[in-house]
Amino acid sequence: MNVQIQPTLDFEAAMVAAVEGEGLIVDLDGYEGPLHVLLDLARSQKVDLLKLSVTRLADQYLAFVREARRLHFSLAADYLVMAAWLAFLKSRLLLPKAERPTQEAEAPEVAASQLAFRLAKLDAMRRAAEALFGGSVLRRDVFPRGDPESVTVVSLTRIRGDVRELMAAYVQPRLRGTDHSYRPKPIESYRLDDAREHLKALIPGLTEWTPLSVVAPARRASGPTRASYVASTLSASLEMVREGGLELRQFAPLSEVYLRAAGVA
Amino acid sequence: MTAMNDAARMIEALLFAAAEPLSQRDLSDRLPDGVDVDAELRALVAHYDGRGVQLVEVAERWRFVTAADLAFLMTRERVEPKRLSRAAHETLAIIAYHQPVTRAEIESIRGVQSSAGTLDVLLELEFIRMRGRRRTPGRPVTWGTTDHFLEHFGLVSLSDLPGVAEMKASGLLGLNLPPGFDVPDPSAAVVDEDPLDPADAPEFHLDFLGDRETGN
Amino acid sequence: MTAMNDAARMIEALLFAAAEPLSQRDLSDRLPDGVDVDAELRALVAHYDGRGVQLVEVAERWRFVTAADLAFLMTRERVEPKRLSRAAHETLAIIAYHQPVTRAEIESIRGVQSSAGTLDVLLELEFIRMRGRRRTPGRPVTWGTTDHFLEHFGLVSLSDLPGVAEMKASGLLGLNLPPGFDVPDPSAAVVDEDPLDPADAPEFHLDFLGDRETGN
Repeated sequence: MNVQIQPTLDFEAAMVAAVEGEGLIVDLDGYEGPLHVLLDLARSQKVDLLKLSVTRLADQYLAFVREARRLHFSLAADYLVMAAWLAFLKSRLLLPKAERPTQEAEAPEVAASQLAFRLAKLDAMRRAAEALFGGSVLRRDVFPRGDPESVTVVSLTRIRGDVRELMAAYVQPRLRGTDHSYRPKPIESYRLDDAREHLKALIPGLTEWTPLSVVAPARRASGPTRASYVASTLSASLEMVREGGLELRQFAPLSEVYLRAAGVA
Repeated sequence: MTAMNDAARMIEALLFAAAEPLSQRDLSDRLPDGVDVDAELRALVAHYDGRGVQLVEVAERWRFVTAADLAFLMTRERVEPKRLSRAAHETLAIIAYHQPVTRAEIESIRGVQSSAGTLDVLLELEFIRMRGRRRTPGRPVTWGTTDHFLEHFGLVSLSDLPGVAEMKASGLLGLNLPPGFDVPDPSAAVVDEDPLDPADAPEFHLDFLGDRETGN
Repeated sequence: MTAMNDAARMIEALLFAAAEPLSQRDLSDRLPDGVDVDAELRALVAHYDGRGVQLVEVAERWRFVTAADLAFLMTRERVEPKRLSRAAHETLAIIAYHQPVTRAEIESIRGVQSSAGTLDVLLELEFIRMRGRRRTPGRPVTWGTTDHFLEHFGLVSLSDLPGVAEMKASGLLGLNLPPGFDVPDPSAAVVDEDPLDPADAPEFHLDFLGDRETGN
């Protein structure tokens, strides 16, 4: 195994790089995805995000991904896809322009400004969130009346208009209806007592080894299943073996069970 | 603007936000040192004298109360419900999805008899309306939603109501749906309905009450 | 003593007694006919300016709250807010500034797939709600903020969101690169994109009045 991917060594290497001021501190856990990494990198350029150098950003990101990959061998695919796209975009931005714009791909400058736009937008949203949570938040910065009058005056004009609640209100009765109509039939089984009575009556005639399937009562038009007849008869027979009235034998697992009255020579 | 010193502002805010009346001791514990709580309270009482809110002392504790002569304002009963009851919510949802739908159909979907009050509440809120009459024996009245309903729920049209896919995506429906479970498209064309004719309107109350008695 | 007319006293008392913000309609429903509620509210705002308690408008309703600079006193009343993840912060901001917005659009702005939990947390806090469906293939559900959101963050309406006018003017709130967007290289080829259709643009003020959320 390559010694380089040992965590301690990597940690040292990262520290050295950081101290030398050339390394990136790569902490993937701090980022949700490639766009968030790009935004942080773009902010470090300290220019209007819309006028940002995409080629420089691409270099920074590729360096980040290289480092991240060294530390986290299983770097998420979306980071790598973004790296590949940026490398491609950078190469196209650096290439001399074609005489006529080709149709198959959008102009690299447009792709670059799209990226700048997305970063500016994400940045704006992050700042907006900060502004929102930095404003007058109820019960953190401003406080309502702590002890409203016992006869509270409540707003008349507020009724929830929430589609999700409406949906939930629709689903509940629909599913409730189906619950009501589901009535599983209780399974009828051959009672052990009945099986015992049945066997008792048969024992005097069981002078030869007789298969269980023959001894068990036949199924009727309604009532217990055949499996229930066989199972209950077997259970009852085991009990009667214990009591000494019956003998059982089976030649192999899962093969037919034979019954015979006890004491037959 | 009424000029006010910091200590008075603090006392005003503390008394306003407190969940129970505060004593002078409570106040001075929460205020910076050196505040003459007693003097500030007197000044505040004077400030609020004659206003809609009064600062009063009860059992050596201080609190704001509304002026006694305005008590009549506070006793006003509320007419409209703030939150729809579960029955009303379900009925509204069923009408929205199944419209035009008769009262008997609503009841059969809900599995319980609707009280006349439920439809009344929805009518009063202008969420539902009579749409027409079903072409079946008895010609029962059919119900549908109003434009106000759409507006209120932020829907552009009835076809914007979320369907089965969204119900599943939001976790409201499990994956093993009962056989035959479907959600109707309320924007689909309707065939078996007659428009309301003007003569229907006065009968409305009759239909409504009659429905209740014959509902099963 | 501050001389005060009856209407102002009543409004002051009603707002003081109320457990939640009251709209102008709530107030005028409870007041004698002919009261200029708007003018009285402005006068009250001015009266309370600089005091420990302030009259503010949130979600187009009125409430008294303590002055923000006195928050340090309210140690007992403070409710420690639930720590929201950065993902939740960003998602809430995106929904607030772009509503109505679909989940796919939120994801495309953030560049990552949202975990279902993020929307759930915001729903549970009653900051967001489903608004309807986008008229695009698949008719995805759209999200918007609630009145409770406005109340929580002390905003009068969505147009009061910090920086919203500037963002809108600079095209930052569109979902696509705005036409005429500053492309770094002026010699670049023609933008391969349709201009924004007005129907595509997020509709900020759409149906705000219809939304009557219950704040708790």
